[in-house]
Amino acid sequence: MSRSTVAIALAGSGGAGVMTIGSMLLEAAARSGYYGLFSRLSGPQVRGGEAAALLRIGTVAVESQPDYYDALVAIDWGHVERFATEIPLQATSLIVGDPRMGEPPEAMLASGATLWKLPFSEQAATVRGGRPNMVALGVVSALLGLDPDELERVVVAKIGAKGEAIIEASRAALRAGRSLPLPDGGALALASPADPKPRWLISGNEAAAVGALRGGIRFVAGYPITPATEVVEWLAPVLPELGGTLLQAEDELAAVGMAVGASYGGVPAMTVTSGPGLSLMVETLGLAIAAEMPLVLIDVMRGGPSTGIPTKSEQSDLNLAIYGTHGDAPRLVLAPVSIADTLATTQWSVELAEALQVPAIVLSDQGMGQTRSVIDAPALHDSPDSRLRAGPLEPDSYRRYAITDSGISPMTAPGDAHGQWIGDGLTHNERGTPSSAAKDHHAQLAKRLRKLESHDFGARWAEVEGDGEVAVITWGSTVGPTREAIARLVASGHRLRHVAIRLLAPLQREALAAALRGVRRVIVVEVNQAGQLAQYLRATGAIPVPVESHARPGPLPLRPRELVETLSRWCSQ
Amino acid sequence: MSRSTVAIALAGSGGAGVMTIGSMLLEAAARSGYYGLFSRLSGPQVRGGEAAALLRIGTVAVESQPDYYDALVAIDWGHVERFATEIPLQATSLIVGDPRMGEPPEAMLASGATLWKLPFSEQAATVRGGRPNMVALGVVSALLGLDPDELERVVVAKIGAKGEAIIEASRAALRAGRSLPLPDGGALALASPADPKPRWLISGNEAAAVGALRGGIRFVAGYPITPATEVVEWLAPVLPELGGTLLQAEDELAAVGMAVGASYGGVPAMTVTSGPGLSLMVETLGLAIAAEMPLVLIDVMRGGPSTGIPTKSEQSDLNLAIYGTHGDAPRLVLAPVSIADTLATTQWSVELAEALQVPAIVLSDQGMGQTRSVIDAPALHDSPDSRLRAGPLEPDSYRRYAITDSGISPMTAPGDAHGQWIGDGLTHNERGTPSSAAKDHHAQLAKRLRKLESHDFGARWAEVEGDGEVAVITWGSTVGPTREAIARLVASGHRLRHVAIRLLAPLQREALAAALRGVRRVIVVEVNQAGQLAQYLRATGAIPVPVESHARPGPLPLRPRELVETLSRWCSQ
Amino acid sequence: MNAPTLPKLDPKDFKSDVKPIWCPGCGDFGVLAALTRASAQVGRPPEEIAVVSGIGCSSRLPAYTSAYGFHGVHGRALPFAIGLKSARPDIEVIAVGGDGDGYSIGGNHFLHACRRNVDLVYIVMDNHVYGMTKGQPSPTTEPDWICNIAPAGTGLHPLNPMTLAVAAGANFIARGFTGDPNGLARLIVEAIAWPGFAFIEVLSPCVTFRPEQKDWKHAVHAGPAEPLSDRARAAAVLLSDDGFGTGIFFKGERSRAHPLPAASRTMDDIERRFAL
Amino acid sequence: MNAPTLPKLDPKDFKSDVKPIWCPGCGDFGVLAALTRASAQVGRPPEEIAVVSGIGCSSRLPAYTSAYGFHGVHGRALPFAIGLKSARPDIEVIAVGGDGDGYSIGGNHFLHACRRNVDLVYIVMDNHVYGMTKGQPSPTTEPDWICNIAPAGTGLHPLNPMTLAVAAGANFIARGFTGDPNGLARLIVEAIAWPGFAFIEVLSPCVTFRPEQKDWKHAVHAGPAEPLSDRARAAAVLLSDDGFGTGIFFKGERSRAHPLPAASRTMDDIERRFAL
Ligand SMILES: Cc1ncc(C[n+]2csc(CCOP(=O)(O)OP(=O)(O)O)c2C)c(N)n1
Ligand SMILES: Cc1ncc(C[n+]2csc(CCOP(=O)(O)OP(=O)(O)O)c2C)c(N)n1
Ligand code: SF4
Ligand code: SF4
Ligand SMILES: [Mg+2]
Ligand SMILES: [Mg+2]
Repeated sequence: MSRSTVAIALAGSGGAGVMTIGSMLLEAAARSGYYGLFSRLSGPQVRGGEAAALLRIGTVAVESQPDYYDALVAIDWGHVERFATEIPLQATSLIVGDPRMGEPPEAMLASGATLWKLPFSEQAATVRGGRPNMVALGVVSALLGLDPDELERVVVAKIGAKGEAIIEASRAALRAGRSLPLPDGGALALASPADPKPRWLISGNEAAAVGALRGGIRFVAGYPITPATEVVEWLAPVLPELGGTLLQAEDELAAVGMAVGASYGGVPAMTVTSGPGLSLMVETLGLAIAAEMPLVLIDVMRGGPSTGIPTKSEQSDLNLAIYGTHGDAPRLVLAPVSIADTLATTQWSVELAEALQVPAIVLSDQGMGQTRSVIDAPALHDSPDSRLRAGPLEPDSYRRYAITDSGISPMTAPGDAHGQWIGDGLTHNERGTPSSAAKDHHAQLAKRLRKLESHDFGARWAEVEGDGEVAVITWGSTVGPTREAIARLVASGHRLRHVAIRLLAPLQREALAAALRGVRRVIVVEVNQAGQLAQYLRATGAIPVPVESHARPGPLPLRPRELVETLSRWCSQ
Repeated sequence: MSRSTVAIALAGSGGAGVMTIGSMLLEAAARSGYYGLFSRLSGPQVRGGEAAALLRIGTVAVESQPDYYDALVAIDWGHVERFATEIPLQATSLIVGDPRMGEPPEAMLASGATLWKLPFSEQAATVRGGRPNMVALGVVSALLGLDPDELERVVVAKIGAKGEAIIEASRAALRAGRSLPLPDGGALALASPADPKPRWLISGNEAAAVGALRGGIRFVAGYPITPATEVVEWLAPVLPELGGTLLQAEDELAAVGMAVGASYGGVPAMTVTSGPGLSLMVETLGLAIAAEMPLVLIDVMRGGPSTGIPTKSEQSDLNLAIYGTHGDAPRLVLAPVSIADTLATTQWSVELAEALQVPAIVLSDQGMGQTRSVIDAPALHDSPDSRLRAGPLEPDSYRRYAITDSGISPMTAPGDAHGQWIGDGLTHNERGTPSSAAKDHHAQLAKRLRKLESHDFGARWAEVEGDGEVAVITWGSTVGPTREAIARLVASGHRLRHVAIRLLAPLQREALAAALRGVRRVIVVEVNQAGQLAQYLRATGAIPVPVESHARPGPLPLRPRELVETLSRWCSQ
Repeated sequence: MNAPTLPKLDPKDFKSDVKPIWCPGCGDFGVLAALTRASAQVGRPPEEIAVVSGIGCSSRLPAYTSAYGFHGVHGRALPFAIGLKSARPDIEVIAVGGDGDGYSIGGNHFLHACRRNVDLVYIVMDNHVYGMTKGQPSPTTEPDWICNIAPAGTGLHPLNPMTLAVAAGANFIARGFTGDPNGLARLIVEAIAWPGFAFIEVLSPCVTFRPEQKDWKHAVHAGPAEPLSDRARAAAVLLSDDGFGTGIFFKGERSRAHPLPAASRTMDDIERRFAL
Repeated sequence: MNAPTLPKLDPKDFKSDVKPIWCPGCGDFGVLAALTRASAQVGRPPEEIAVVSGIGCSSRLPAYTSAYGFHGVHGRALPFAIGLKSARPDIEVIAVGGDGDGYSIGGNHFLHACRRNVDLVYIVMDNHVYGMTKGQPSPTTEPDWICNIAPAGTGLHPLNPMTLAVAAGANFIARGFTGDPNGLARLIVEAIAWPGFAFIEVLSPCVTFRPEQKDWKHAVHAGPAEPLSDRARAAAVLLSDDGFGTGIFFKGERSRAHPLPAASRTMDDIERRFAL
């Protein structure tokens, strides 16, 4: 029987080439019409050390890490045991390894998985210049039943620059791998993919960058930080091609300051960071809120607090995103609900930040940001300029912070005649002149709250799915595994609603209440210690029933089975 | 009929000397056995401009700004109208001014207050070197019925250094003032004070400094910021006298870093700032939480967000204090419930930070910090060292982050043999060595939460007063006016409970539930826009009934009458 | 840029109607005067100028001009200015502030702005004190100056900002004195004209917390006859300087940062790489 | 401090059992070797030494020693070190880190540490790159070095940290090379012995992201025969330096910061002023 999804882990020491074959495998599968995810594990060493390529391939869009890996294929076993918790196996799994390269770790054999020994290195030695990783790729592609021609095309394209001899050696090694006996008679063969739609192969970090550009961002300042650096690195050559600017700042204080400066110049501006950088940015974030500056700030979350676990995922910056900075400072906080959605949500964030003259924080995470995914190609559409620009002005008439019903006041930019204004983080009056009068303070605070609370965000605030009297609320990277868990629970007869919140602040209280109408119980699923979203939802008082919480810290991704267990127990309580 | 409390505002241009006579008045009253508060208003100019001294004097401890001022005494009227909202008057109030110095502002006369014209300047001119402010002081002291000898002693002590001629002129001007006709036949005369206990005259900022020293703080690093600078300025000459160190850092990032460094050295350490500085400190705050470093951080709150209103009060940094920094990072957050309590609460914060190896944030505010108050003298008692220090160690045995039931692990300091450890903001194991393993991450996160949640904080978490089925919850500078409002409501037949929370985090859920047993309705009173404490209390789910909120931003202080109105309406809903 | 049809500009065209909060006699009035005179001379209208600052008495200056501008957070005027100028090279960007703002909390941005050499002018009103917070030592304060927070003086080596600027790569370095607003205006005009990052250190007395600075008018004297162009020599000169010479000390050879590139590709083009 | 009964110390007494995460061949191994050798020579036991750092490959060093220490947040090693040394002058404090940590995000603390002149040693492992985040330019990177984030090079003036240090007031300034751990150990020993803030810039190749730095071993040469003591001359020398001379460039005359004062009053005394 062929399968609709399969999960493969490829492991080995640094230099064994597992990342190379992982990305070839994903691309070949993608070109054959499959969907898939590809993420990377590596040891604490800066370079080298143990490594693993984690793949999940399917006939429909894949948005969650798997419950178990169907196969762990190791080129060698150097420290692969360190990944034991990250590469879960079960009795039906397969461990494929080269007996010459040592024994699989106890921790992994304990799963009861079947061990199949294959002579990768010996087989590679039969080919001049052949490498064991290419042999393993041949084995895996055969296991999955992938089209060998497609795979060869991908291999040739990827290593083309290295010359004919290497291409030939790789091809031969690949074939040598395919000729090895299949361990389990085709149990891992994938079903044929559906008629493929146009698709992209992209990481969450790249999708954020593309979404930002589509939204109109033409100025980016950033300071390198794992796992956010790639957003900036991807943008570096591209922004100038679009007439934009990218600056590597001396630190995050400067990065966010530069972005606010560019935004003052009338150019949609962004900065990108991870938790430690966001902590450093909150003072200037408050300035941008007080002075009503459009700004997009992407936070690719990692394990926290402090330096935490830079290379692994967690959803623990929500509190800081919502509450970070002194004083009352409402802002936009959004989180993409999938890697594919990172593009659209980032783009929407730019539109909202510009329209509402306020910073928008986009919460991605390491898992979403650094995982490559096959997604349906997003239709090409660039956002219109949504900043409310003041028309031609009479001398001495312009009031930057005019009190309006919507809370939004027309904005000028340097160069606009008679539109001069001085941005200020001091409490100010409608003109922007500093004031410590209670009436100005109250009026401007109320205006800034009103523009957020009264804006019509439409239906995009969340994805609402299913029905039933119990509801699961998720955000960010917990949406995918929860969807999968709920699908299974529904298949086994449960009825559950799923609300995946995309717009976290301002919370759409009425829409949320409507989405939960008739619901008896609510549980919030997230990957952090405190249950930050659960607490926030309670704080707002928007949920009519007690808010329950299923929260646990990272760095391990949430897997559907963990949720199936939790939710089925919870549903029957 | 003589009164138990009276409120006087003394106003005039900068240089008119209103602050001088305000502080003389308070000190004379205090030495005569009264209690009192003295705060200052000034215009936006850095120096000079309009100024006002606000006094409230009473026979019992005064912990709130008054509803109205009984008298506004102006040396001159230069821009005094700018204080109209800050010096509320009513029909029974008295406006005393010198007709030569112009007319009182319309905004103030509109209160219906009686205008009494007195020739301060003319009277001063009758004395060689006499100044109008001293004449006014004479008038006010007579109005209140203060002992003239006590006043003269204070005046002489305060200006003694300026020489005999000036003393004589001041004395004569004072008497010239006392000889002017009293405007309203003694209506503002104070009742005799009770037998005076030993008392202090101190500001909240000074009380915080003294509390920190009593708690054992011997290292302070700070960066100047209004309204917190005085804490550091007061400590600057004192710390070296106690064998301690004070550093003015180059910025707040450095200030908090220096304090953590000193704490690592085994010395209780503190930093002091206001909102913008706290925003800058949250990254290192997270480090201190992750690495389990004792640290005290005083935030003297001002109007926010951003630069906001630096010289005026607000309670809007609560969110940042509780949630500031990325990742899950539980910490201590405390707020003194009065100026007098600032000493004890800061001292307790040092004890707790040291005992629990975690930062403690103390939330004071401009109103508490910069107001001088007469308080009962606190008994002298220095805290014992509450840091759990490791005893003599065997080589290679020390585990800095040993998992213990209490969550607290014994700590060493440089110099202790075999006690070496490397503090780290990276997720770490029990030894402190970096680890990205889920089990270490979960164990250390749980340990850090447990030490806070399982500690017995005793009864000091709050002041619980009164009974009844409705409860008012307050914190910080809203406690005083609420107490006064509740006393009036109780006097008029209402029954209300009052819970003034001193330990905001970790929230004492069980104690709070006990304090609210039998309560039907709860309202939270605070001076910020969002109702930050109300939201936080909802977030914790600790309050069994819906949490209602009476919140409004600063900069005006909460006055008892505002609350009497709100609460009596609320009680009868 | 200078449309020939523009009416002749007057310094008062660059003043706003907001009343300064400065103490009477504060040196910063002279900087405001110099800046408005320089702006009139440069000839660009106020809407093509942006004056940005941090926090401090001196940082209040932008609101007293009729230009665009920003009074940001303490220490961050330069990142803001760099972001603005990079996004809008057509606007004249002038960053201003105090010695605390620029050399203490903002010291790192100062160093890196010198390196980055974006085409803007940075004017520091140096009064060797934190005026706004009522009298604490700044990085340029004399080590033996007594105040509440440093009752025995700081004992610290005062920062020499002009030497740092030359070492870090600033392209124009001058010292002015607020007592001579015309001289200062001339420096500002030259700084605007010179490519890259131009730094003007201005002696600007704080009459309230450093009343002895009123004597600075006797201490200032003409600086170098000609600006130097060799960094090593300029650094040596500046390190042995008495701190009161006015004029242009250094003009470098670094070129103006490039203007914004024109768009050369479309999003469609750029996104193609993701298509399978 | 050096109790005469102490057993003779060996470099390995200063090594921990934690395995470095560094790439094979990374220059930072040489700094670790030099530091342990220097510590053994100085003769204070590991528990009287604290090695503190920020974040970066180089900043991982503290855990590889057997001393006390701290691996703090990015860019803040010096404030931590200053706080620790001020509170505990009896402990030998050594701050270490990278060029990104020390000169980019930490640049302001570097300047102000030079001014403050607290008696500690600061060792920067300069590889002209951000190693830990996989290859971005640091302030000392050559302007034409190509990488993902700067596909045309940064075009920026590289920072000259030793000149900044001399201008800002550091009291000891040297350059070392990790390829010569014994020479570097000698510099560290001298830096520890010299009063005040001692700064050692170490050429420490990143073999992974700057493999061409393996050639540094051919470029290094002996620096000045004698350290200078005049700041202006030292600045001029350093500004025209080729960046590869090793040795001590500057020794200043600033004295050691004072030890902690002994307590001279009681709380009771101090609080008396509040009593009415
Ligand atoms: C983050 C932050 N820290 C501290 C302050 C308080 N503060 C305001 S102005 C200032 C110093 C101003 O000194 P300087 O830049 O020299 O300006 P001057 O007032 O002397 O012109 C400080 C410390 C602040 N506003 N923000
Ligand atoms: C606040 C913050 N910003 C960014 C980072 C990411 N980061 C970690 S190390 C590093 C640079 C390290 O460069 P360097 O100091 O030269 O050390 P090297 O790795 O080259 O030894 C950066 C930017 C961080 N950890 N924290
Ligand atoms: S305090 Fe000093 S710097 Fe500030 S306005 Fe007054 S004189 Fe100027
Ligand atoms: S990346 Fe470079 S600096 Fe980092 S450990 Fe490897 S060689 Fe050393
Ligand atoms: Mg100043
Ligand atoms: Mg480096």
